[in-house]
Amino acid sequence: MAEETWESDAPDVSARIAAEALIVDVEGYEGPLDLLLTLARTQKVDLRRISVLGLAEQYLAFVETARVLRMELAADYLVMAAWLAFLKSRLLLPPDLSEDGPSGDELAAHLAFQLERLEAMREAAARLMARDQKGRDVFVRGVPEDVTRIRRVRYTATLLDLMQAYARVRTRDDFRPYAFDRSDVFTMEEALERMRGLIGFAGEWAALETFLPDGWHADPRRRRSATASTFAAVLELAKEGRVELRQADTFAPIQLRRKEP
Amino acid sequence: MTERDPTLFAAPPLAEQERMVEAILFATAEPVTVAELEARMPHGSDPSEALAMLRKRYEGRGVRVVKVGDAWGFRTAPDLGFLLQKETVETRKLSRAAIETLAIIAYHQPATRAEIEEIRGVSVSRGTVDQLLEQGWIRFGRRKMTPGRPVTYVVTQEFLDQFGLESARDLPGLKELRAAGLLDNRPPPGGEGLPGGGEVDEEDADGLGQSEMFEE
Amino acid sequence: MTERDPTLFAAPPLAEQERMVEAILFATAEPVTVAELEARMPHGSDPSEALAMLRKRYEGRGVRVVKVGDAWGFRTAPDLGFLLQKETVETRKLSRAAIETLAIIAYHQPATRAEIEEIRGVSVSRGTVDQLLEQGWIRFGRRKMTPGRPVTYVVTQEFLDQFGLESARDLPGLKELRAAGLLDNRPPPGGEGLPGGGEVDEEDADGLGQSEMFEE
Repeated sequence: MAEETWESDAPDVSARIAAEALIVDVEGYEGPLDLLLTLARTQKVDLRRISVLGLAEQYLAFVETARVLRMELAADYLVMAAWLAFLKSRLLLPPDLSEDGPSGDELAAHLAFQLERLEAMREAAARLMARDQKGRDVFVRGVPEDVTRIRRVRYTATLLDLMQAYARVRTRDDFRPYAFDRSDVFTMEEALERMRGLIGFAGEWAALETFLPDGWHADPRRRRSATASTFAAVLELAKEGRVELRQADTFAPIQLRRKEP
Repeated sequence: MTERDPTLFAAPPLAEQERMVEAILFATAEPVTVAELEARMPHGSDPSEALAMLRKRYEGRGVRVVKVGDAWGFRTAPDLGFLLQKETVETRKLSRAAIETLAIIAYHQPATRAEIEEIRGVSVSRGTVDQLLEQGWIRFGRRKMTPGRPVTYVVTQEFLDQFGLESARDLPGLKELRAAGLLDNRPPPGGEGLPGGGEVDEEDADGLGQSEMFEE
Repeated sequence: MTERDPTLFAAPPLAEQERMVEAILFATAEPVTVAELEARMPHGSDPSEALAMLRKRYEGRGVRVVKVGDAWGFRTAPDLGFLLQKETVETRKLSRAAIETLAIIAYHQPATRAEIEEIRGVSVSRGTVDQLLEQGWIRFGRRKMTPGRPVTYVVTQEFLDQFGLESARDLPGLKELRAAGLLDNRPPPGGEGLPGGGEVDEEDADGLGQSEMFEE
């Protein structure tokens, strides 16, 4: 089918020769769009009036020639060929309204736009490079004098910052921050205060554990902290002569009761 | 902060300010912004005014005061370039791909890689972008607010300096290209890109394109 | 070398030659001799004459044409050299260690390093003191007449200016700070015995709201 295309659609001998000349230079193209643009130029018309159908045929002929000449074309050139074959069929066949997607004309218009845009960018690039360039046409000072940069840092602080800093430093000893999470710490002071309230009710021997506050039994850390502080508080109370302590054996439960005055 | 009291130290006369701007611009190879000039000059100076005077003074001279983006510098007059060719340090020859990519970024900025690929019809090699970045002619712009948030490229002040442009607005033929709709980011019909072109998703295609950068 | 026939190509007008010398001197890295100028300029030029004109033109300007050995170049006018010293000022917040050290010096001056460390409860890094010295807020006071004769630090006039004080004695005392709500007036832990309530968050301590909460 491609062969037929070549036979029947080749516009004329000169185009054929041109196509062969293009082939030799295949390495020189910046991709299929670049090749298309080059082919389009051979139509010698304004890109806006280009025959996209003709262009598609030129391209397909190019690819076919390359095949005949056993030249390897990169995959994207072949993908373009397939797409152009599809476009060609869309352009030639009457529009199928049941089919989704853009019409052949829309696709062709977009291709023409892309070619025109690429050409415009090429021209813009050429104009840009032709400008007077620094270091080629226009020169900067040959001996830039040493511009010493003195980097100075200005720190900001207000009087309020200063005073608060001082206040912070001077009062730090009053409440030295604890390095651990206090929510799991039951302090000796807390235990002591609690035990002072409870001791009056402890007429009978009772295990130390029973005096732990609610919510401090389950979690091991909390239990440990509460036990330690309660024990310390009880020792303090024993020293004051307000409780009696006993322990049946090493590691046996500690029991306590109110010491009658 | 209080060391310079404007009532105590009046700004120097304008002629003196002009000398100062002259000295600063002469000394630096990099263009200097008005803000930088102001920071260096005595308090109360008006570098803009001094610059205008200086620019006029050097009109037609062997060196000129040129504007580069929002900065200023001295450059030799282009017609005298032939005398100075000896100074040229051969800049690495840019590939065709690099030149085209540069032009596309300049005219379409901020431009994503996908947009560049769509226009050129081939993928942009990493080396091309790296070369332009290294040259200091492009830099990363803001990411596009489209799916994937792709990075964008914009041209730099160094680019403007290189090509003698006051701003990206002065790119040759920009108006004509825009009027012809060639800077429009026209999505492929049906969202179906050309093979070989970058895969531009439709969301990407409704980018603001070139107009964005011209907002002050 | 014979391609320029003096009979065919007349030397450019002197004004033009002056422009050329201007551009060459501007763009050349090294000072340029008259012989070098002559070699670069069109045949028949008179660089000496052009140079003399140029030199005159730049008299009193921000840059001058000066002779360096037997060569010529542009140099900044000596009275404007100060402009080329660029000072960039960067504003930064003083670190917590620095402000505390500064506060201690202000309240206790003259203060030795050991005294500062005793009050802060942590050692004072050299960098902190250097920073304050560099900033011009503290200076060395008299050495203390104690064993080792340690150096002391005092605050400077600049410090007083910065903080709007007449003298360091004007700094409010602890009582006034407390009365002003500037002091974190929380009771020490154990006083109230609220589990979890006595922790002092260091950052919180600056908060006025926090201390007000605990005001009796």
